This record gives sequence, C-alpha cells and structure tokens, in this order.
Amino acid sequence: MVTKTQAVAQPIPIQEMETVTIRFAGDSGDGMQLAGTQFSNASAIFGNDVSTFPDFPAEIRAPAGTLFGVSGYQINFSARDISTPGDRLDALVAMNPAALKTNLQDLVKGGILIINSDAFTDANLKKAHYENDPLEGEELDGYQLFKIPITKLTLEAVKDTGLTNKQAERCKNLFALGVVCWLFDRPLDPPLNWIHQKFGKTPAVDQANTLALKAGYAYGDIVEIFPVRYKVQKASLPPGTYRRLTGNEALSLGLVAAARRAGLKLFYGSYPITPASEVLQELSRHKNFDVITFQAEDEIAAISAVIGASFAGCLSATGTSGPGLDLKQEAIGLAVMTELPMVIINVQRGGPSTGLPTKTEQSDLLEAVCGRHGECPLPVLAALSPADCFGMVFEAARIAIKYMTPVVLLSDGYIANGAEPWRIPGMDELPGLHPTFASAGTTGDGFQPYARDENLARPWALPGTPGLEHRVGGLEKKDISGAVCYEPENHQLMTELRQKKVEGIAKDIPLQEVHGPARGKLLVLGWGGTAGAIQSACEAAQAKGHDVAWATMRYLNPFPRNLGDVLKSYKKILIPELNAGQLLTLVRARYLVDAEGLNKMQGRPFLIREIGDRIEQILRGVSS
Amino acid sequence: MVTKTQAVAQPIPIQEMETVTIRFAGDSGDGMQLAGTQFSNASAIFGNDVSTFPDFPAEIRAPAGTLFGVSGYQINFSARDISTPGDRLDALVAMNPAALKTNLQDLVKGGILIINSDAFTDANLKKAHYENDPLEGEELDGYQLFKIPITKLTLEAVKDTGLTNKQAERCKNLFALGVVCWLFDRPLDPPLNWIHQKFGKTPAVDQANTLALKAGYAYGDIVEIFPVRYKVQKASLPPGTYRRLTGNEALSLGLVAAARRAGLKLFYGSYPITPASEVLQELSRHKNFDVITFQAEDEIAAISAVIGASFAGCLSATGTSGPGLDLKQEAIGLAVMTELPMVIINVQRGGPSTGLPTKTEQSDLLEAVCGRHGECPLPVLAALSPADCFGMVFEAARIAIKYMTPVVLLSDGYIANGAEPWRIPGMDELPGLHPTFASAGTTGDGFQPYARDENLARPWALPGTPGLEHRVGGLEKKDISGAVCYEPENHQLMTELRQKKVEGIAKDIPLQEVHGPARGKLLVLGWGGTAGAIQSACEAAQAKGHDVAWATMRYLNPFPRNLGDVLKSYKKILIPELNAGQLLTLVRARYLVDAEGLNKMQGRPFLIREIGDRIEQILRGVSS
Amino acid sequence: MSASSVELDVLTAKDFASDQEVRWCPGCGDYSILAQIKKVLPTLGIPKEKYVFVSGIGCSSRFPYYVETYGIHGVHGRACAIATGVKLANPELSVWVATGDGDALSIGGNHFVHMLRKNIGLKVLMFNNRIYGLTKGQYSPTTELGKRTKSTPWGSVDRPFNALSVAIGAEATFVARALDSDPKQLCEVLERAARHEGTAFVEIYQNCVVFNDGAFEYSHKSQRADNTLYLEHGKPMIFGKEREKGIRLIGTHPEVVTVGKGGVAMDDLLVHDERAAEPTLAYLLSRMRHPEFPEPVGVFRCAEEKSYERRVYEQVEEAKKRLGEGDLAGLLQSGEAWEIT
Amino acid sequence: MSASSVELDVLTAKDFASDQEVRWCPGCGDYSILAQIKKVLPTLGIPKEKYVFVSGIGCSSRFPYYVETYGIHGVHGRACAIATGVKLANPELSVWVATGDGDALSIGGNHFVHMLRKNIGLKVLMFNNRIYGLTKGQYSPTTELGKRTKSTPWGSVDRPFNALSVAIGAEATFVARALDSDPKQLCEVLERAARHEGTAFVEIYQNCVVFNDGAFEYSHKSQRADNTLYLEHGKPMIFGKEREKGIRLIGTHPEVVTVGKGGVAMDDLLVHDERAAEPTLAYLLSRMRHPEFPEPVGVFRCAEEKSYERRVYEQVEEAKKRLGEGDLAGLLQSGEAWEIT
Ligand SMILES: Cc1ncc(C[n+]2csc(CCOP(=O)(O)OP(=O)(O)O)c2C)c(N)n1
Ligand SMILES: Cc1ncc(C[n+]2csc(CCOP(=O)(O)OP(=O)(O)O)c2C)c(N)n1
Ligand code: SF4
Ligand code: SF4
Ligand SMILES: [Mg+2]
Ligand SMILES: [Mg+2]
Repeated sequence: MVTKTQAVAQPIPIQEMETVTIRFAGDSGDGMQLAGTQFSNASAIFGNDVSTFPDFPAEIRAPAGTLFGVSGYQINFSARDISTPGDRLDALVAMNPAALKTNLQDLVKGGILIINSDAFTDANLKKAHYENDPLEGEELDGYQLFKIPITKLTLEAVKDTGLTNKQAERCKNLFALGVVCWLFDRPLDPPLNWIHQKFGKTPAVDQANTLALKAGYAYGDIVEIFPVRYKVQKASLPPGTYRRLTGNEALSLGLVAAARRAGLKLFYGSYPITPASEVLQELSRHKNFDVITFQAEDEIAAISAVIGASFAGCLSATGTSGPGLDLKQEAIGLAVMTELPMVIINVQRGGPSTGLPTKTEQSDLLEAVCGRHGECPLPVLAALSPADCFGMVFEAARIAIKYMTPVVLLSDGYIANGAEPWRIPGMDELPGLHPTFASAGTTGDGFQPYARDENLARPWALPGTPGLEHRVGGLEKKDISGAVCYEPENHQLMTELRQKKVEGIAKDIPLQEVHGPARGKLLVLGWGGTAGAIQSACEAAQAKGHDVAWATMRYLNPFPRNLGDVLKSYKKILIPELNAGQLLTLVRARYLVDAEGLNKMQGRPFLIREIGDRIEQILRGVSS
Repeated sequence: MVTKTQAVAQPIPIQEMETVTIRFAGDSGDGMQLAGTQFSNASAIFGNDVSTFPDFPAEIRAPAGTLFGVSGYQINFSARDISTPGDRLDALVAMNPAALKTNLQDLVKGGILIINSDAFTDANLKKAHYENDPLEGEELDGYQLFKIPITKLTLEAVKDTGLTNKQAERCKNLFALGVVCWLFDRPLDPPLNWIHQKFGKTPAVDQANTLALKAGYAYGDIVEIFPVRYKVQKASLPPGTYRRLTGNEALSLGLVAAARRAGLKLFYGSYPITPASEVLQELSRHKNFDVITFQAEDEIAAISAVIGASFAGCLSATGTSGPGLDLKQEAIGLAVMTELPMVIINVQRGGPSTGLPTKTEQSDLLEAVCGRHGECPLPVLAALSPADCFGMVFEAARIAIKYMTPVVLLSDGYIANGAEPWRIPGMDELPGLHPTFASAGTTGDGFQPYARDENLARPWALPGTPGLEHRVGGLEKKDISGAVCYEPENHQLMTELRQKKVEGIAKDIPLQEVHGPARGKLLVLGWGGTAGAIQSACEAAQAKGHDVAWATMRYLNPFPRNLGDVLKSYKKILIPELNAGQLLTLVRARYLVDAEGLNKMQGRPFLIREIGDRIEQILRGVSS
Repeated sequence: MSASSVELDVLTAKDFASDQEVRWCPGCGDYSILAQIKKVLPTLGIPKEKYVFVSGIGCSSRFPYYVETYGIHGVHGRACAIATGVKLANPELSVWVATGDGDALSIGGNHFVHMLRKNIGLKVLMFNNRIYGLTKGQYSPTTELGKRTKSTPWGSVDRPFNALSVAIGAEATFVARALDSDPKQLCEVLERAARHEGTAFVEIYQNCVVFNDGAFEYSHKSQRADNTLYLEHGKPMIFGKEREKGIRLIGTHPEVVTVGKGGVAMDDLLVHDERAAEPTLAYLLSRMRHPEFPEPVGVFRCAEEKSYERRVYEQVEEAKKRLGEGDLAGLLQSGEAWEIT
Repeated sequence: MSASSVELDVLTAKDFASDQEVRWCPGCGDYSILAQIKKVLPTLGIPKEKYVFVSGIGCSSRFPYYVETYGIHGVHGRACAIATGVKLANPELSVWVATGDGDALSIGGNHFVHMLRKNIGLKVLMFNNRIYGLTKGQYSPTTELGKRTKSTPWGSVDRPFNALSVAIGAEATFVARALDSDPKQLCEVLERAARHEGTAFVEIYQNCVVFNDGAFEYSHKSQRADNTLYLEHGKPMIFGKEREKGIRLIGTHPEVVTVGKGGVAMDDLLVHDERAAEPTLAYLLSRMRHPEFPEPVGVFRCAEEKSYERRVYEQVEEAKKRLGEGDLAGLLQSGEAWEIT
C-alpha cells in the first residue's frame, strides 16, 4: 500500500494551461453526465469560462458495454473567454472498452487517457468489438495512459457504508471525478455540496458518494502515477454573480422573467419531445410564479391552447422540436391571422422525420420562415448559445407583445443540453414589457379589433372587458373592423399589412454586429448554435493576421436592416450551417450575393478547425 | 302576344365574333353554375375552344338576394386557341339586383346586359343596397340592356307540367340559358341531352326543364328585342375526340389512368376540403377500377394510410388544400425518409389560415418545397390548366414510382373548378409505368432495402414476398442496409443521397420551353394556374411586336436543367404570381438573377391586362 | 349594442345578437340552436363580456360570429383545444364550444376525448347533422352505415360513432342530448349544461336541410313521443303518446315494455340516475337507438367532480403556500451561483 | 435467417428474431411481450412474409425492429393510421400494431378510436406502462391522478383514461387485457386477438423499470389471484387465492362478494358474456379498477362483425358486377364527348 507520508515527500509539479478540454465517457449507466456536470460546475465556480457538450445515446438505458450505449460529457474550461466545448480532447476518461473505442479518435496525440482497467474484461472487450485488449498492445502508445482499477478502488472506499455491491459500484463516477479534480486542481466543495443536497436524506448514499469522491482525489494525491498536475487560471469575466445554465434552463427562466416583467400569467402548452422536454419540466416546477403548464395530448392541442390562452390575456408560449413544429403549422397560421402574441420555441434536432432525435442540427430555419400555407409571415429569432437563450426568449416575448404576433425562437440540441456560465442580470437590467390592453373607454364608439397602432399592431382586448366583445378567426378579415371579408382588394391589403408589420420589426432590432474589418476579403456569416465555432475560428484566423470578419445572427426574419450593406462589403461570404444551406438560400434570394455554404449534417456541432480550414482555403483562393 | 309568323317575317342579322366572354350571375339558388356549365358544354361541343371560371360564395346557400350570396359562372368561347376565361365580359346575365351590383363592373361598355326584371323588387333592391332601381335610372345607359321577365315567362312556359310554383321557378336558369343559346347561336342538343339524362326518372321535371329551355330560345327568336345575333366559328383544334374537364376531374382520371398503366391498385386517402374534395368524390365512383378510396378522420390519417398502402404496393395518393398540407408535413417527412412512392395533390386556395377557402391563390409553393423540418427534399410539380392536370398527375405518378419518392403536385382553386376541352388520349399515347418490385431471387444474399439503382432509387419490396422481410422507419438509416444508424458520416451521406436523388430527376424531365425570342429584353416567367394569363398577355404583346418571351413552368423542384441559361438570356425577368413572390424567391436564390415579381393576392386569377400592362411598363422602362 | 353590459341589470336575447348577417341556409336547424342560446345566456346571471364562444370549422362553427360576446372561430377540429387554453388562462370566463359532428368527432376527436377526460369546464354543443355541411355533403363519423353521400356513392362502409358512447368512454362527467326541433327541451338542457362544473357535453340533433334533410324526422314533433325517451333523474323511464311504454332492465340489457301488459308494473321500470357512481347506466342508455328503442334525450349523466382548472389553480396556490409567491430575483439566483469580482 | 419461409413448414420463435440488437433497458417488460409474440406467431399458420408490424414512436414502438417480418416504424401516434393503409391495400396480410399508452392514447387517440369504430382488421397491442418511456418519464394519459413525474413535480391533475372504456366507447369489437408478468395468459390473449376478424385491441400492462417501476405490482404473481379477475366466456366471475370471491351485479353496479357468505351462491354471480348484443357488460367490467375491485384480465368482448376491409372489397366487387371491370378507354371517353376532325 502506498501511504500518505511517502506521497508528501515528493510534491508533484503543477503546469499552467490556458484552456483544457476533457471528456468523461462510459456506459449510459455509469453516471458520466453527472460527473461531467459536476466537473464543469466546479470549474465555473472556480472562475473559468466553461462550455460543455453532453452526447448520449438515443436509448434510455442501452445494454451495458455496447458501443451504441456509450454516453459522453465534454467540458472546455479556460482562463479566457471561450465559445465552444472544444475540438480536441486534452484528456479523456474512459470507463470501459466501448467508451475507449468510440472516443479515442478525439484525443490529441500525447493527451491524458484515464482508464478504468477493471472494466476491460473479455466480455466487455468483445462487446466493444476489440479483438485484443488495447491496454496490452501498442495502440495507446502515443498517449499518457493511466490505468486505474476504478471499480475496485471505489468498492474499497465505500465498503463501510452498508451499501450493496451494486449500489456501491454506482459511486465509481465520483471516484473518477475525484481523480480528475485532483489532476486539474479543482476545488471539491461544489461536488460535495451537491452530494449533500441531493442525498442528504439517504445518509448511506451521501456518505458513499462523498467517500468515493474523496478517495479519487486522494488517489491522485498519493499514488505517483501522475507526473504533473495542471492548473487553468480564472478567466477575467465581467464581475457579477454567475450560475451555470443549459439552454433549456435558460429558456425556462427567460419565459418566467418575461411574464413577470410583463405582469402577466405565463401559459406554457407543450407536448414532450427530445430535446425540448426540459423546458416543460422546468417550468412545471415554478407554479408559484403564476406559471400554468399544460402538457397537451399532442403538439396541435398545445399550440391551440396557447392561442386560446393568448386571446384570454396570458403571456403564452409553446416549445417543441421539428416533428412537433410540422404539426403546429396550421395553428400557427391561425395565430398569424388572429394576430395574437405568443412565443413558439423550436429546439432543432437531426432530421428529416424522426431522424437523429438526440443529435443537433439547424435544419428547420426554412420551415420556420415559410413552412405554412398562404402568405404567412412571422418573426424568427435564434439563440447563439445556452445562456443566450435567456435573453432571446425574453426578446421574443417583447416582440410578440409589442407587435401582436407569434414569434418563432430557434434553439438546437447542442444549445439545449450544453451549459455555460451566465451572469445573472439585476432586476434593473431586465426591461419592463408593457402589454397595453384595449379598454372600452379608449376606443371610442365601436371597438375595432383590427385597427392598428404605429407599429401596425392591433389591440389586445381581453375577454371579460365590457364593451370590447369581438370575434377573431382564420377567415380573411376586413381591415380595421375585423369582420369576415371576401373582398379582393381587402385581401391584398391585409396580406400586405401582415407582411409590413413583420418587416417593420427591423427598425426595432439591433443592427447586425460585425467583428473584424468593416470591409475586406471574407465575411463568415452564421446564425444560432454555430456562433461559437465561427467566433473561435475567426478569432484564430484574425490572430494570424487574416483579412476575415465574422457576424453571427440572432434575427432571421426580418433581417437586421444593415445586413445588405454588410454583405456587400466583402468579396466573399462563407455561411457555415448545420444544414444544406438554409440561411444561404434566404440571403441569396434577398441580397443576390453569391455566398457560399459550408454544410455539415452529422448530428454534431462544427469543430472550430472545420471552419478554420475552410477560411484558410478560401483565403488561399481555393474554391469549394 | 307576339306570334311566330310575325317574327319570321323579319330575320335578325348575325354578326361574327372571334371570341366572346359571358357570365351568368344570380343567387346561389338560381342554378347559375348549371347554366354556365351547360352553355360551356354546348360551346365546346359546337367546336369552340372554351375556358371557364366559376365563382361562388363561401356559404352553402346564402340568404336569397344578398350581395354575398351571388354565384357566377364565366365562359370564354372562341374560334381560336384561348387560355383564360377572359378579362372582360361581352355579355352578362344578371338574375337579380345583387348579381347586377356585384358583376356590372366587369361588363365592357356597350356590352350585352340581360336582366331578369321580375327579380327587381323593392325587397331585392334593398338587399342589394340599391337606393333606386337601376333599371329606371341612367346607370345602365352605356350598355345594351335587355329586360326580360324571366320568372314570369318561365312559370308560364311550364305551367302545364304539374310542378309547384317553387319547383317551376327553379327552371328559370334554363329559360335564361335558352335565351343566351339563341343569342349566340348555340345548339340546344347538348343541354337537352343533359336534361333527359339527369331528370329522365322524374318526367315532370324533365319536361319542365325542357320547356323552359325551349321557351327561352323561342323568346329570343320571336321577341324583337335583340337587334342582332352573334356567331363564334369553330376553333381549329387538333383533331380527336374531346370532352370538357375540370381540373379536379382531370386529376381523378389521371390517377386512375396511372394506376391502370402501372398495373396497380389505386389507393386514395383523403379528408374533404375545399377545393380538393371533388377528387375524392369522383374517385369514389370508380371502384370497379380497383380504386380504394379512404375518407380518413383527418389529413394526418389520410397520408399515414397512404404511406401504409404504398409500403404494401398500391399506387397511392392523397389530395388536400393548404391547411391540410400543413397537417400532412410530418408524415411527408416519413415518406421522404422511407422513400416510398406517392402523389400528394395540393389544390391551393387563399391563405393564410382558413383565409379565402373558395378563392384561388398560388401561395403554397414555398411550403411544398421546404415546409418540413430537417433536410427533406421531394419533387414538386404544378399543372398549368384544368386539362393539364391529367398529364401532370400521371407524370407525378411516373416520377414517384421510378424514383421511389413522394411527389407534390400543385393545382389551385381556379384550375380545380375551371373547365376546358380536353382531347382524350388514345391508350397508345399513355406511357406504361413500370414499377419493378424486388424479388428474393434478384437480390442475392441478404435483402438490402437501401441499395440504390442508377437513379438512386431504392427497391420496392412488397409485404408477402418471402425473403424480403425488412423494416423501414423515420430514424436515419444506414446506407444500403437500411438499419437504424446514428453514425455522423452516414447521416451526411444519406442526407446528400436524398438530395441528389431528387436533383437527379432534372435529367428526366423536359427542358423548359420558351415561347418567343431566345434572348432579348424581357422574359415573363410563371408557373401553374397563371400560365393562361401569361400566355395571352405575352402573345398579345408579341403580336404588337414587343420583344418579349414567356415560359410557364410545370417543374418546380428540381428546376428544368436549362432554366439558368434561359434566365440569363434576358435583360429583365418578370414573374407574375398569385402570391407575394414565391417562385421569385426560389429563382433568385438559385440563379442570383434580379427578377421582379408581379404579385396579386385577391383570391382571383390574373386578368390578361394586368400582366399586359406591366409588360408595357417594363418595356417602356418604368420600374416597378 | 355598444352599451357596456355592466350597466345593464337585465340582459335579453337581443343583447346577444351580433351585427353579423347570419349566413346559414334558410331552414337550417342551426337557427333554432342560435335562438335558444340567445334566450338562455341572459338568464344565467353572467355578464355578457364574460362569455367566450369558441368553434372550429363547419357550418355550425360559424356560430360565434352571431353571438355578441367574445369569440374565436378556430381551425378545423381544434375548438376544444383552443377553448381549453381560454378557460385555463381565465377560469372566470364562461367558455362555450360550438362544433359539428365532423369538427368534434372526426378531425377533432382527440381533443374532444382529452377535454372530457380532464373535465375542463367548457360547455360543448355538438351540432350533429350526420354530414359535412360546409364542404357540401360528404359523410361524417355519425353517418349511418350504407348511406349514400357525395363521398360514398356506393353507400358508406363505416360503422358510425355513437357520440354519447364515445363521451362516456372518455370519462365525461356531463352528457346530454337535445333536439333542434324541441326548443323547450333544448333550453332546459343548455341551462343544465351551463351550471355543470366540468365539461358539459351536449349532442344536438340538427337538421341540415340541404345535404341530409330529415335525418332526425323520427324525433320531430309528431313522432317524438314514441321515438324518444325523456330522461329525468330519479324518475322511471316512460315514453309513448299515452306514456304507456317503459324501459325494463334484463341483466345489462334494456327492453321496451308496456306498462300494465304482461304483468309489467311501474315499479319494474328502470329508474334514471344521472349521478350513479360509475357511468354504466349512462353508457347503456347511449346504446338505445332508433328504431329498436326510443332514443333518450335530456341529461344522461351529471356527476360532480372537480374541474381541471380548479385542480390547476389549487396547485398554483399550493405552490405559493409552500414556496411563497414567486420572486424573480430569487429564482434567477437559484442553483449554485458564484461571484466574480 | 435468409431462408425463405415458403420452404419451411414449421416455423419457430427463432425464425421471428431479427438481426437487430434489442435496445430496451435491462428488465423492461417489453422483453416479455416480444418473447410471447415470437412464440405465438409461428403457431398461427401464417407464413412469415405475410406479417407486418407497424408502430409509432416510443420504447414500445421499437418493437417492429425486433421481429423478422415486414415492418414500419412510423411517426408518433400514427401507427393505427399507417397500419390501416397496409391492411386496406392488402387484406391478405396479418397486420399488427405495437404502440404505447402515449402513442395510442395521447397523440394517436383519434386514429385509435376511428380504427376501432371502422373495425379495421388489425391486431393492436398497447403497451401500457402509464408513462412516457422514450422521452424519459413524463406522465401519460393513463397515469394516475396525483402522480409525480418529470412533468408533474406537484402531482398530476389529469384524470386518466381507462383504455378499455375508451375502446368500448368507440365501438370496439374485440377488447382484452393482458399482463407482461403472466406470459401464459398473454399468449392466450394474443392468440385470440390474432383470430378476430375486425380490430383486436389488447391492453398489456407493462412494467417500465426506469420511470415507473412497480406500477402493476398488484398484478404480479404473488398478489395476482386477489387483485385480478380472469374472464372466461360463459363462466361466473370468480377470483381470489381460494377462488372464494366473486362479482355480483346490483342494478348496473358490480360488487365483490364471498361465495358461501351472506347467502351468496355461485348462481348469484355475474356470468361473463363476450358476445353480448351490446357492449354494456364489457363497459361495466372496464370500470372495475384496483384496489376497489379485482381488475379483469382476458377477453372482455369479442363480437362478430364484418371487418372494414371486407366491406370495402365487397363494394369493389359490387361495382365490378354492376359496371363491369374498369375499362380505362371507356372511362376517359365517358361524359359528353365530341369529335373534332
Ligand atoms: C384542416 C382542414 N381540413 C378540412 C377542412 C374542410 N372542412 C371544413 S368544415 C368540414 C367538415 C364540417 O362538418 P361538421 O363539423 O359536421 O360541420 P357542419 O358543416 O356539418 O355543421 C371540413 C371537412 C378544413 N377547413 N380544414
Ligand atoms: C410529433 C412527436 N411528438 C413528440 C415526440 C416525442 N415522443 C416520442 S415517444 C413519446 C411518448 C412515448 O410514450 P409511450 O407511447 O407511452 O411509449 P413508451 O416509451 O412508454 O413505450 C413522445 C412524447 C415525437 N417523437 N414526435
Ligand atoms: S349546409 Fe346544412 S348545416 Fe350547413 S347551413 Fe346549410 S342546412 Fe345548415
Ligand atoms: S424506459 Fe421504461 S419502457 Fe423504455 S425501455 Fe426502459 S424500462 Fe422499458
Ligand atoms: Mg355536420
Ligand atoms: Mg408508455
């Protein structure tokens, strides 16, 4: 046995790094999502900037040891501002052969590879389709390999807690976390707090997890297998109170915040679907905020109820993913026609059809913009990152209320499950939203439900208000009076009015920001969840002195009013998207610029390098 | 009483006309659709080219005499090839004040105005919001006004048939038809045959209608109020056997023909919706053609059943209009993913939402092309005219079967209800469709449901075939084997394969025809139901010597492969559409040409003159 | 019409007439239903502005335009779902659904059954004309087997739904049937529906003069006594012109008997119980169809049960009691937070 | 596996195992259902290639991948509608639907009831685990009132459906219940379902070990005798470890009695009748829920009635008899035609 005194005698050197990317990988049942979350928490609380990328199988609990059952959680933590979970791994924790097999290709040569050697049994090797034990051969020669009997050590550590073997084994993710926390010099308090909070009521489990975590940490400290420790300094983030938010959490909080700032009840009608379900789940916890969550029988019922609730005066929202958006389109048409405010969240996933439900993609943009019959315009926004979801759903609510319109907000699977530190805004930083309800007094003689204000918005008149009795519906309406009207000229007028109202929002949204030279060779343009990779790739290129600028878009309909000018200021425009070229289509049609797409449809976000490589090629004059 | 001998003594002169446009207008209950249909039949059988435009209220039977209850049927008949129902009326039959009020503005100055003077009662004048009786004032001075007490004369004519007064009055449309047939020298046999066929079983009604029709004809002949008769000579149409077809009839017959030529059962699953219902109704009559019609509980069930029937080996089709298309999109995604053949008919109507359900529009093009989540490509076709529906639905079936893909075929309300003469093709003119079903023998070892042929089509393997047991579904599939597959590169590959398969159809469709100079100042480009108006306007402009060419598109995805070259051959491109610029968007995005739209959203087709005027303006250098 | 109703103490049918021209076919049964609604609404003690009428698409679904209250003319089949949102947003409102046999039972069938199971406090009037009126005469889910319609020229091969059986199978707490041809009984049923806490479902037999004329002729005045059975809670089931016939139960099967004949006494007759613990009796009654049986009209079932919206708002109150009225700043700061200075 | 089944006279469970790895959680009740299906299919005298399995989306809906027949993994809720198309296209096929409580009763509720009313010849297995498995634990339409799930952290406020009541309300001709924990009884019910002409609906209580473990524990082996009632046509309703308890009818209400106690004789017990003229008895049985009653399992109702596809094809034959086999040239020329020369 190695004893503590021996270890203390030889202090291990600490090496500074600016940015580290690490991935925990193991069986679905191995608790990798938890280990990853806790490590990222610890890093964030320590003061790093952090970006994460969970990746799990479609199966709920795939058979142990299989390749398709591997679950991974990647964390990028840094002493500077970062915007993606990282391209390549500096360190990989592989809890079994299947995890090694499916993740090794992402580890940099010379990277740290921590392995639970107990899991490398013949049976597991076979399930991972290994002919020979990789721990024996030369396959892993290029890496810093650390074989640790994690299962055995965990069982040993918790043996006095009275847990069954099966229960005890479940703590091995915390042992692994402990090891990694030691290696990267992370504080143990955050995971320890979390353990006590979560398991406080079952002391044996609380104790076991605590012991496993500490044992892992001590193992690093004591056993001499690691020649060096690493340290990533705090990032210089703007001062404030921070917390970690996933995209879906941010959407939930943003909706509650918007409803509160508008002084309205929040009505959220939804039908569960990956990867949007967490918004429903999270909101259903906050009933004390006058939040009504309605799990409907399907997506059509969800949005239909949202239309009813909006008519009756709630801040109303629904959330779904692609297949659900398809189903909602008919009712969205009704919302456009009745000009009722609501937020429609679409968390995109790999399509078409059921596609890759647990993977990310950006392929619902065109559907959001023009996926309904008739001329049926509505504003479309997108969030750039997990934390950005908070601000953007708030913004969607602002536009919906001010312009009396449904608003689509696009997120994606990567943003939804990924997490990053979020500076909690003060109450004074959250703008007030001011729905103005019509009242009998203000409208003079007869109430005109389709009279419009300076923004072309019609009045919101709540049932229960005497004197404002009126009917809305999906048939074409007469201008101003809102009566059913089949007159040819009126239809033309109303179609144009609906269009103009949405176009008019352009004057009420920020100009498109561009980072880099205001004119030049190349603009990299993107939207939504690819923003981080575009930023990172372009900053790197700029650092190399390349003539490249970048812009990432949150407003997709209408476009920011300077977009045309921006586009015309560059010789070449590159649009990386996780689809076959949807923003590309919209931009080309609108501005007639010969932009070029970089299109990835693999269920995964861009690597920085994929965009970086294309930038280099273009700048070297290589055509695509 | 006027007697026959008197009349014969003074023969009425006959004036030749090349083209005449006439409209029957009256109450919904006045039988105007019937009178119009019979007149257009008589004209077609006589040998004219004919184009018709029925226009009826949204209400089933609106209260008598009201403005919104007016129903109209317009017929354009000609000694030459025509392609629209005509812009302006040469003659108007108005059965009551409301019909006069709502239709007079379309009558040319000096035009023939036949009026049922019996209907100009105080009550009816009031319902039509007439302050004074227009028959008394000067309002109608500019027209050739013929006031005929049609009701009275009809009652008189049929008084011996034993019908009740109410029944007898119902014959007044046939009296009016008789008058007009005399005036335009139409044969009475077609309407007489129709009457006998329809009412043969109720002799009194048969007789009454016969008497009313003949009385009207005799009235023209005998009473001297018409100073002149008109004659429109036969058109020189290609020889053959002809019949009149509405667009919806043509779709039905085309589907039956395609199924027969493919040797398959036809499965048509649908949910009634205006203006597509007649396809279901018509097909349900032809069960002896192995036609299975399935009126489903909704549009989702309809297309779902169609997917099942396609899997099981039927030629399968569904038909709907905009709101129904919205609902079908999720399942269409499944059809794209499972690569099963089917025809999806969308008869467009005024949108968005319920919109103008009985009116026409072309505003579902973008939805057809990109209204589904994910990258979800499929071929999109459009019919140019009522009779063109036959060939295009046949073509849709051909492409569906050959490429194993759902195909969307767009029609619209104007095409659906309008009618024109159709030369009945010989059986030898209908190409054979040759579905090739996989058989265990041909596939070697294991059956690979996602192996592809030279057109990238996968095999169609029918349940019941031993050895080909396989599963399809909406999750991403592994190339060739079709097994569920989450691999990143496979998803990219399959997404691209689905795209390429659809793009590859371009090599299998006709080049875009252009009429007029092969290069020059102006190309007028259109699609679907606007084809007729574009043709007429451009031919007129060409006749004036203007440098204008025109092209009307049936293939909207993929585009004909010469389209880019065509577009680049003209200085200016004008795209008239009954929407806000949907083909315009697709063309601009694809070819980066600065085309200009002419956009009408009034629930009505273009007038020839609306397009003609814009052509003149453009050629005069006026910008839009 | 522009006078606000708060000032009015007594409303009349006129106050509920909107300025829209009614556009049903002359002679349509919908007129009778509209007339009764306008008669009943002013009697319920609810101010005009607190009514909301929601519909889908169909002739029947034009209803909201003709009532001078708040209204939503929705999309086809979604009336129940839209109305659910209105009611959940503001349970103070009296929310009515006007729907057709196609709108409620065909495309809208799912929302219909889920609304019933949840017991959402809506008054649902289904105008059953056994046909699609607005789309001009295709068969509906309540059209009889064998019937020729526009889309079944060879006769329908679809077994029809029994709307009340569907409702009862879906856990309905209030189920009734009324006739457009019997305004008095229709009024009574509407009043009862208005007072029910959860979903009140009323099937109204409605004559479509154009596409299905006479479908319910057997229930019209002259034949009504023999062909319908007027249900009254706690009363034996008697019908017939002379009130001479009745319903007796054999096991779980009803049979028609003549009181006084074959030893049948009044006491042998089945007694109606709207409030039975389980809806089996209501289900049994829903199976009695013309011509084998007189068709029951009136209230089949009226069970007391908390409405969905009440449960929802009780939970909101519970949450406030347990966690306190929501504090936004606190919520945003919840979870593990840290300071950067 | 590639051997074509026409050559095989005797099929075995193995012939129905596909090459796909089964991906349910270890311990999931779905495994038991799959095993019984693989046992029953080879005994039905139907060649392997004539089976089609259709599903929607959910854990349960992965079923078709694991059976070596034709299959469609559809979209969520549409299994019954897709299967309808398969069956109508080719009535020779034996078409089975595998669906979940969410897939069939939530998003798919409408297709479910319409399939039943039309009596389309499908075998419908609904895996009822009272939860959404695949989306990780939200409540379903069969989840009990008050239950805490991912989307009801304060407890569910939705009254659940009773799947069998819904089916019976929707005119079902075959309705049964089986348990994943009782393979023998499950097999029996599957065989009965397979032989029914119209829609055969089987609700299978299925344990979701991850998100709703133990939901049906009361029906597991050790407690089964007292908590379930095994239905047999023509037999009195008896249950209990000692088969000492029974069901007696009071009016339209069932009550639990002990045979021999309080003067209750065997003859007083309710006798099961699957084929009653009206489904009232089946409805009544569907209302008996644990813990007040033993829950009936087995076949509630099995009524003979023509299937939809039979009616459809009879009409095709009728049309051919009346109009002759369709002649395309004749059809195109029909209506008023004229010659231009
Ligand atoms: C999504 C959609 N599908 C179809 C239609 C066409 N449609 C309008 S009303 C209707 C049926 C109406 O029948 P019912 O509900 O019985 O009402 P009724 O007209 O008989 O009162 C249909 C099929 C539609 N408007 N929207
Ligand atoms: C249109 C659509 N909405 C939602 C979903 C998400 N979804 C997939 S399965 C499922 C519920 C599954 O529950 P159940 O049918 O009971 O099956 P189980 O997993 O419990 O076997 C949901 C909501 C989807 N795939 N498609
Ligand atoms: S079509 Fe029938 S239901 Fe519709 S308004 Fe006319 S009579 Fe009434
Ligand atoms: S989540 Fe539940 S239902 Fe789904 S596979 Fe796992 S145990 Fe079975
Ligand atoms: Mg109806
Ligand atoms: Mg379930």
